[in-house]
Amino acid sequence: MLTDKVASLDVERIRADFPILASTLHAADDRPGVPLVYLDNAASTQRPRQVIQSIVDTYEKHYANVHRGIHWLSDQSTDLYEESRNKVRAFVNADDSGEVLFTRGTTESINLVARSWCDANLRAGDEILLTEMEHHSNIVPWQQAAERTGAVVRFLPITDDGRLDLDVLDQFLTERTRVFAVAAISNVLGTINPLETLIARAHAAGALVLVDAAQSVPHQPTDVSALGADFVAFSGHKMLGPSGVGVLYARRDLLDAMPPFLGGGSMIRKVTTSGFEPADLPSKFEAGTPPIVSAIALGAAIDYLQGQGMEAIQQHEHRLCVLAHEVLDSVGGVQRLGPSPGDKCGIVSFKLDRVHAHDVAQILDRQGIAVRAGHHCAMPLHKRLRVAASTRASFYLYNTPHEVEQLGRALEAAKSIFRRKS
Amino acid sequence: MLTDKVASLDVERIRADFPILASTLHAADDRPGVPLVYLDNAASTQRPRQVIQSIVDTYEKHYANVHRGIHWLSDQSTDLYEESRNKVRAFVNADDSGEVLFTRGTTESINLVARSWCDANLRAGDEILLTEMEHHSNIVPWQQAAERTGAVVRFLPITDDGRLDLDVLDQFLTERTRVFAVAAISNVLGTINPLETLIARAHAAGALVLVDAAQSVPHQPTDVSALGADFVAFSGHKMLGPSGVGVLYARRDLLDAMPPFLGGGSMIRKVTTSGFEPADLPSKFEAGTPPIVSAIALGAAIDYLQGQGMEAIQQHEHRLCVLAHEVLDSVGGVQRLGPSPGDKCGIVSFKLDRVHAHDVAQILDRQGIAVRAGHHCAMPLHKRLRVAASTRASFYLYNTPHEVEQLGRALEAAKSIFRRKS
Amino acid sequence: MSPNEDELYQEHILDHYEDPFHRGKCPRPTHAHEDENPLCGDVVRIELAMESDGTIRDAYFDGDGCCISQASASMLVERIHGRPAEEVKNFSANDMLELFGAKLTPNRQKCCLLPWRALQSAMYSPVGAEDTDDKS
Amino acid sequence: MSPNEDELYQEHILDHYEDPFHRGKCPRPTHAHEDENPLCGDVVRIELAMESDGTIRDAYFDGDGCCISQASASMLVERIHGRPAEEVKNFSANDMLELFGAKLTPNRQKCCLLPWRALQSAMYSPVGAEDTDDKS
Ligand SMILES: Cc1ncc(COP(=O)(O)O)c(C=O)c1O
Ligand SMILES: Cc1ncc(COP(=O)(O)O)c(C=O)c1O
Repeated sequence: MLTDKVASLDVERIRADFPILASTLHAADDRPGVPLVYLDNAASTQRPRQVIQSIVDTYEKHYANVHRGIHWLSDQSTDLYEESRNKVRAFVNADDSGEVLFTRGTTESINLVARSWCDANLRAGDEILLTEMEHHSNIVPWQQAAERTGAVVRFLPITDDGRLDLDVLDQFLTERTRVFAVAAISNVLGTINPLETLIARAHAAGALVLVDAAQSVPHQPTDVSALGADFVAFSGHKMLGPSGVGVLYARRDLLDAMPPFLGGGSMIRKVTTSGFEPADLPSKFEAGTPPIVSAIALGAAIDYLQGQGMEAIQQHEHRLCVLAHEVLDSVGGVQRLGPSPGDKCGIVSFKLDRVHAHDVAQILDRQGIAVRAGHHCAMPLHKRLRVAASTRASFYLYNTPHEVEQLGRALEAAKSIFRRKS
Repeated sequence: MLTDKVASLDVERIRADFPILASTLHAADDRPGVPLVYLDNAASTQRPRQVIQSIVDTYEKHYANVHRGIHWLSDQSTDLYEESRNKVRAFVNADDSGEVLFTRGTTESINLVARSWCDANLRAGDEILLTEMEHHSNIVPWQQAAERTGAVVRFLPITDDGRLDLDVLDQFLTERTRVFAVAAISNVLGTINPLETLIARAHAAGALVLVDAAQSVPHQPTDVSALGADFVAFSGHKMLGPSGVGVLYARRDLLDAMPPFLGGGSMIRKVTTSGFEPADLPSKFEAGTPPIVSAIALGAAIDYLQGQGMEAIQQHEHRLCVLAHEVLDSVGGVQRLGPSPGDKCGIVSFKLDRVHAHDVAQILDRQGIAVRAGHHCAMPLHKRLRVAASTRASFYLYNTPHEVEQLGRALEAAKSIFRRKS
Repeated sequence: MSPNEDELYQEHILDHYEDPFHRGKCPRPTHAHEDENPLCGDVVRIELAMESDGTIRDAYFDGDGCCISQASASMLVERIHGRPAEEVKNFSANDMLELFGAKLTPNRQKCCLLPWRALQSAMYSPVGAEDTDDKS
Repeated sequence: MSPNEDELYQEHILDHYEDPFHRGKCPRPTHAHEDENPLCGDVVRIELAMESDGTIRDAYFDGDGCCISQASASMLVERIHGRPAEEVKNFSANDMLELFGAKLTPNRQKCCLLPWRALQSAMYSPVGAEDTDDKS
């Protein structure tokens, strides 16, 4: 899948584009502080100056509310907003801009489907299939939908090394299954799930598929048309984009048939005191003033990612992942979660013997290293793995092999703090 | 209500804080272009450099995902995010930060209540009371809730001069009324509604009150505690704040009893494969990654507004409104909508004889003047007024009397274009 | 003032707006349709008298709205008057924008295309069979 | 390294974590309560043997979690051991943070206060009457 023909990233030049990466932490009068090593990218990424500048430019030169306005600024911001939608469309290879909805993020995208599609289509006894490795944002909305409709939520099990257990898929994907919601990539294990197979099997069983692509769209090429997914959700802030904007891609025929979710300005064709008629796509699902400036800046983030090349980014992260596995294994006393690097992306979660995940994170922070500790919004997964909490390092295009090695040294330090008596 | 003790605004200094206000429109090789006159503030406002800088600073120095993180950046962004919540709390004089929820905007705030509260509390035959002057965002969510629950939506009539008809309030506010949703200020008429009276009467009838404060919070002091409102919704982008963030204030006891709206990360205490327990307030209603940077910058907008003084802003807009009425009346052939300046804020909607609202807006735009034309997301109101479309000028702290006079001259020009044959 | 914008309220367009071609009722119409742009409130009704060979013997419009929607209706009716059905059916959205002449933002293109949409529906809406659901 | 952060893993705290005071089961407990911080998975159980006059004759903790929650549990149990009930009930969250000593971010304060929360509930939870709903 990864060919050697892909040009490698010029990481030093990339880093120079991210102002925050030059930060120094914990400086005090008597000490210079330590440089930031940002390894919390699965939670949220940092932004290049190009994205920040896009935000500033919009506010300083082009801002007004979108649509409906008949004046120069309103035309400008409407054009920029719709251009950005078109960039998103091209980035994930959708056919039609009407199938690209701006939301607040993956969570809202999934809730939109769980409210609008489920409430209109599910009956008591219908089944919603999830997996044991889902993020809470791809669990709770379905549990809520099940409560409203009487449908049943089931969880496809995972294997001990953190893959979906395809051997039992047929037991879980039945004629009662109406929708299968699955992460493209697990935010804890890094596992890359076999979407082609899953989607084909689900469609054969008559179920729709929602792909939680929060961890995949930022890190590898995406082609929703080739994939044939029915719904695909992702977040801007995990792909160098601004806070507060995300995307739901969905097939036009599904969106046309679905009732609107939020009601309000822009999503209507007509309102009278006796009712309303919804507008055409995509407006039908974008009630109220959207996150205009964030949506525009998401386009700038996509330009930046495409400038580097999604394949090059994927390959870079793969190398860091391989190195991280080596480094963790050499530390000793580290239990890694998830499969081997061949089947995963640049997310590495682990437990350090005798040291709680929160203490690991805190000790790493002393050395400037930002990682995440806890259940990473995946409690059912941690329960399944019998791990109360884990520490997670997650990489992106601006991380370096040197940073991975720093992680290893910092873990040695953590061990030594807690090994005073052993 | 407006005392002479209030210091007046230093509008020239304020204008210097807004980069976009220095824009020149329609410049071409052979022409210098015209300066921007931005009179579309009821749709969305512009931003001072202090707000833009807050956004840049957060991205360049303090950004990480909020909550859950145990590292330096995450602590910083969490502190800034919660500080901003506390600024909002103080700005509207709520008791408790747990009662201040960040949403995408007024529209999402109202939908949250219409989904969570209505679905849990309304039965067939219950009534939701709105008014004929509501914005679609304060109509459609209730029509949707009525469809789901069997409740009935009723509309309190207005008088011909654009006030709520209090004489018939008792006929509309009955023991069947469960919730009364009303704009503090009409976004078309500018009418300032008598909230104290309305809330007292609604509470006496046993109904909850949601105040759509999208047009009031930005323009006058707000005290939700004194008001006694149950729910108050407003948007950041209408008060110098960034795109993509808004607020729902609600009483703690109501929020505690309401089921969560969106499901996902952060809004849970615990998730298992058999269900979830919601988190405490405010997290319970903030599923997924919130619009972190926008929420922080909303705090900067509040700082800016408070630095000028909300009373001073209100008085300034009142003066512009009085002047605008004079100017419009002197143009001739102008039909103003709404009450006289004593009962309204800085929103002036009108029809120009023989010239369609869209043509008025387009002709004004030629002269750099941004106004809005159409139904302003208030179709039932326009129907009631028997006006297909109107033109709206709306003012904010950075507008000047000179700009209002320019509006008058531009309207004269519009008339002359269309008066060739009369 | 920008030349594009100037163009918009140029003599030619204002002439059509203030002194429209065939505004009113068509005598003995055979086909008719009314369409509206609910977001801006513009309404245009097209009435046609079609020969058995499809020729548009007579064409009228009526309506309410901005200069652009009403002037473009007048231009369109003038343009198709006396033309064969095939030609009218092939008259595209782009042809309409070209006929109008002045450059329009996407927002205002909707106004310009409203009469064209109404005409295209009218071609297939014999009077009597006309759907008058929400217009009556 | 910052002094605040250094403080966090200082000898005193590590001592309590690695060599805790009264970790285990209380012989003949009269009061007990278990609490957890579901968001980070920390669990602390407090068991007390209270005299009829309210004096805490004996106090133990058990649990699972980070250095902060477990060390603070050890410190707290050591602190209240042998003290009168009134004093223990008046022991505030702030007292707990002071007893712990090292400066904590709000995030980690929750860990430090978990044992204190468990203790305050335990004071009102006689064994037998103890609510064991979701712990059994
Ligand atoms: C796999 C996965 N799904 C969903 C989400 C939720 O995304 P957001 O918080 O941006 O809505 C995340 C990130 O937190 C994630 O990693
Ligand atoms: C009175 C009123 N209510 C609601 C809204 C909707 O606000 P938003 O689009 O920010 O959600 C607006 C603004 O458009 C408004 O003026």
